[in-house]
Amino acid sequence: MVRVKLSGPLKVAAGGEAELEVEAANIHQLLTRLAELHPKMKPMLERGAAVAIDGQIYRDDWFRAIPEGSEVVILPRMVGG
Amino acid sequence: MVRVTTRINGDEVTFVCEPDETLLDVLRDRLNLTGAKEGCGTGDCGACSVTLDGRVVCSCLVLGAEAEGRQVGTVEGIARNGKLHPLQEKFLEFAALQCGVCTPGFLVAAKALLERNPDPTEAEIRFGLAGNLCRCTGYDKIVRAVQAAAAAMRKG
Amino acid sequence: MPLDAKFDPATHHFRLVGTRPLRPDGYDKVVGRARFGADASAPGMLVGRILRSPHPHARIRAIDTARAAKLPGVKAIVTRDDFKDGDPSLKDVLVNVMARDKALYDGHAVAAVAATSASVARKALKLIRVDYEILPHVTDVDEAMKPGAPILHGDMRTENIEPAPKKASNVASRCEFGHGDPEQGFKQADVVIERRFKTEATHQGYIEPHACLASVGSDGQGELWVCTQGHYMVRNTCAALVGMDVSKLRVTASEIGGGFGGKTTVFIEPVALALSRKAGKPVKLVMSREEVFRASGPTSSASMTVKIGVTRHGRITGAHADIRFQGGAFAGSPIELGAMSAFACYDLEHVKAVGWDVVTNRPKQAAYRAPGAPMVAFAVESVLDELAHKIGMDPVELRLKNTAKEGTRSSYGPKYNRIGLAACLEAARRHPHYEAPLGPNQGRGIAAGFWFNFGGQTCVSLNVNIDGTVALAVGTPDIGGSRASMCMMAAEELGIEYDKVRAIVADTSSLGYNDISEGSRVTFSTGLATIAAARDAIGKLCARAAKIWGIAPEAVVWENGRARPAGPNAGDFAPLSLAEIAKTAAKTGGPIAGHHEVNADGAGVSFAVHLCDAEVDPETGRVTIKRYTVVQDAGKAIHPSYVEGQFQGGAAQGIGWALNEEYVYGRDGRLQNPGFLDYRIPVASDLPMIDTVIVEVPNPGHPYGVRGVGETSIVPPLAAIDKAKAGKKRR
Amino acid sequence: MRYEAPTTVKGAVKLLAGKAGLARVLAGGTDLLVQMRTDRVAPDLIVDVKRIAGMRRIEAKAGGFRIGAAVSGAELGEHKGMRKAWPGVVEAACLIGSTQVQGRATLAGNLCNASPAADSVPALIAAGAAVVVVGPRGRRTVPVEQIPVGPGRTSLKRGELVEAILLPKRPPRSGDAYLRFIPRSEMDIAVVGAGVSLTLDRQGVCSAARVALGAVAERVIRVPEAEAALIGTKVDGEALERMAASCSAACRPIDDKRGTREFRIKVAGVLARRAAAIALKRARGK
Repeated sequence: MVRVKLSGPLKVAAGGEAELEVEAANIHQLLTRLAELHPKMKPMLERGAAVAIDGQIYRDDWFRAIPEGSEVVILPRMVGG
Repeated sequence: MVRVTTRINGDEVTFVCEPDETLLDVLRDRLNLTGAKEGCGTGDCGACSVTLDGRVVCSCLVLGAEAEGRQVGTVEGIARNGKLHPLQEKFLEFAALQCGVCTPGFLVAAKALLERNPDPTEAEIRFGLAGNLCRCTGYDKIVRAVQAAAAAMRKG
Repeated sequence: MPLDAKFDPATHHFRLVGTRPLRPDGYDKVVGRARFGADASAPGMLVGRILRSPHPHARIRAIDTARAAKLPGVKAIVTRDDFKDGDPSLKDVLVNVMARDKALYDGHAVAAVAATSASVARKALKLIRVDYEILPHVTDVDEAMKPGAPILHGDMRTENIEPAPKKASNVASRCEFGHGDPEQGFKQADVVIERRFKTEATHQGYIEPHACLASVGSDGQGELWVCTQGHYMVRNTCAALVGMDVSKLRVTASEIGGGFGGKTTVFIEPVALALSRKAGKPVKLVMSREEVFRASGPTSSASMTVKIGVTRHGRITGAHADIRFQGGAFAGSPIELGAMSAFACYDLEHVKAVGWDVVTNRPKQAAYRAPGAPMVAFAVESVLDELAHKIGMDPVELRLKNTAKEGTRSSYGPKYNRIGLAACLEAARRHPHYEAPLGPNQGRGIAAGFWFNFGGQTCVSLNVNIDGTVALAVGTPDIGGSRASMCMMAAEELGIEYDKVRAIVADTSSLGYNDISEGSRVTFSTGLATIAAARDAIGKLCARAAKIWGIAPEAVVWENGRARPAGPNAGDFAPLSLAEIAKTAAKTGGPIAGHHEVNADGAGVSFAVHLCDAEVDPETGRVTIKRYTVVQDAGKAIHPSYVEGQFQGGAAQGIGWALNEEYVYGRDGRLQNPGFLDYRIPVASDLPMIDTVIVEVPNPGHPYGVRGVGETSIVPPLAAIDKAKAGKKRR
Repeated sequence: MRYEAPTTVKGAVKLLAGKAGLARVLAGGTDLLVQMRTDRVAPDLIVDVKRIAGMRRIEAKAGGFRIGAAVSGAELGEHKGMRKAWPGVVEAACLIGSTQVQGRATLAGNLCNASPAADSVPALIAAGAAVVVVGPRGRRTVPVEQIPVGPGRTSLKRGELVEAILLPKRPPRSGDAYLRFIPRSEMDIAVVGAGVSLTLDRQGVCSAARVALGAVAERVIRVPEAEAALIGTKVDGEALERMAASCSAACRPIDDKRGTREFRIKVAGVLARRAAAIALKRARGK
């Protein structure tokens, strides 16, 4: 089980839940599972999301393993100047 | 069309241009001297700086027709026989350029400045080059490069 | 490829990293030979020009191009009819490139011509008749949010609010970040301050206007020469908008005369391609400075309310921000980045930032150096400064008491890895500037700033030449000297001299995809990929040496630019230099090259602290910046001169934003200052020397510890200067 | 469009008075070329006056100076006699634009462009300068303040051009100065400008004064009330304050992107006071 922290629009899409528990071994599984649980999240996740695992932010890395007990935060995808 | 004979970087050049065509457009589009850049077209940025009879001007505010019988100096004429001018050397050494698009204008203007004032103060350099906009460097390294070039030139 | 746990960049002796060699593209740039966007030409080239709406908001009933088409010398005209709907994710980009049913801002493109000369093209534009139905407009963010404001998009419903609204609005979406409960926090505070701030839109102000040269043949193949921060982005976007195969469009990035985020999207490029295809000839399209201001991508303007509470002892108990950005005529202002970065400098238990993305009749904003962060930092740092004053605490002390550090939960979610804010604050406090005496009418301001920094898709190819030199091909346009850093990193790894490596920016057909040069990512990600490509090549070089010696490849190591047997057991062979191995490459297996393809993560956030002294003329209010110091964490400075250059350049842009730069819209909704005369970027005599302090707290996500440095430097100046202007000696 | 570069004044007048449609004089070109580029003017004929002998010269004349209409700001700034006699005029001319613009821009052009914010015009008016206007009907000499009549409009008639600017002989114990407010340190259009010239008698009492303000009305204005506030005084603090108040009272500015009405009114007084203080110093020979 992975505990995921949500904020911003994703939190709204999850019906206001700031934290969710999902079964996922990597980022791809995590995003797929979240979209199944909360269909409103699907377009947001498709538009682009970043996932922070223990403080390290991954913008696109489907097969990045999520270690057991790690802290996972989903963020909007970022751009710079 | 106007027919114009002038000297550019010491060489005699003849060109024809529209009567309302700027010297900048003539240099870039007709003579393929693209060192001078158009940053604004209104004399506010100095990227198109050239010298006209030894005085630095914005070539976007000069008509091509006005060059008749005059001496035009562009960035392409600053290095002589492949040897860089001290200003060019110091700009490289001091990292006085980032994107480099304002650099030709700065070099032309700084060269004219040092020809009139071989030992300028920091303020004189800053005010003398206020007509040349640089958006990358914050001017610090440009001013230092000009100071260093001035010192090198005074030593000869 | 993270930092090796056994490798400490702070103590490692680098041969080249940290030195200041001359940049490889420097010579061309000082002799006028470097070719920028507008410096290319082609035989038979036509000149393109764009007709732009003079109205901020108008329905386009009809466009009549018949008279213009008859003008001798006019070879092609394009309008909305020439751009078909395609990829829905690019719809806004498409509509921004060429107006559809409505002109949405002063300067919105409505038609374009290609003609045999600039004067014919200019005349042709005057012959195009556009039938406009003028609509009410709105350009201010607060006005646009009010009920009854003119609505830009009839189908826009505010996203992320429950229940979903039924009525159209100019508010595209809401976002929220943070943790804890600020209201709870304010109750624990001794002093709570709430303030409202507004900042106007600014422009990146790159000196080189957008320019491109497009050539499309009737065989459907195209070439595009363009000044851009991301030529692969240009290729993919244009191919989609114009309807071409990606493989048939080859895009070459020219030298780029500044970008700062403003050249991370397309404006004129699809238009030039469409004109060229229609005319069957190359078309050069260059924006005038006026077009750059009216119709490229300035920043958002912002309206913000910030509330912070502290105890008498300087502990921040709660922080809240409500941030409203207008991002021009389309959704997509950097509101999320603004809200996420608002309190990122501090370790807070109760923090919340709410953001609103608003559309107005202004050009679609584009990224500008740390997009969204400077204005929000202005609000937050200003309130903090006022709080420090109120509780009688040194402002650096207040920040140090609350500084984010390794393990702090950031206000935007994740916990921080190793970061350098405390180190920057300490360095600022130790700097002689901090205690230097002030003259009459002078004040000192201090502020901190944060930026995320990014990685992204990167592809690098490193080829070993027959003479032992190395050709390095990267795909990230060099916007500030990055080719020098890449050569340094490659040479460092390979153990050869700096000038033996030559880096170029490859075109889109010569190298795999690369993300845009943005988000302070180039030295980090392209650097990381360059190091990996060099190590890949070293592996191959060692393998060749092993073959030559007839030993196992694992028995060969690379040291100081030479292959040598790993130890006495491996055999006794004289080391082979890179040049020696390269010379026989044809006979030992063919060309030797290293490659690396990666989607780089782990960029490592960066922090800065700025000190500013300003003098105010008490009678006229004129402000002079007397002294300025930038302290920033670079992780590891590869080429310190260009790191300092980023610090100084960002500070100068921030100073311009703080003092004189702003978009001025008239009541008629038209931009009043579309030129460098009245959009006043700092000139040389406006600024003092800008001192820099490079702090190096290694980034665990990069093999040398590099952090991006390009953007953070624009974040603190607005607040630092505002405090300095306030005239009180608030250190 | 036609470009002509006559070599005589007569030739220039003939061209300008001809049936060429819209004709424009090209001296430094720093305003004209910008206006052409931004479609504010589309002349049919451009008459470049820089090849006319005499137009490029500064001559000392009857103790004063005759400055040819095509003399650039840079040339003026390098002229020792002018710098010594009328430093305020030289400083004002040298504030216009950048070094690059200085290499081209002329006093006559600055005047005939008729911008209310023209930097050199308040200084010229304060100095009591006049212009030689030449046209189909011959020459006339006109005080500088009578040339501009409104934004972009002058009193010059068709076929007329400015041939030279005349600076009078500087009276003993006199000084002039020009100051402006701009947001940056260079390169901006004046938000407010103030030119002051004054003369002291042997006792140090102000015997003559001229005060002119830029960017506070539809054209550069002379402020007789401010002059009166100085004359007969020792130009002490009190006189300066009264002069500043008169200046502010004379302003009838607009709000625009460069400054508000309120700001211009306030700062006009401040700058006039400061300029007068500099002029006073110069009159005292310091």
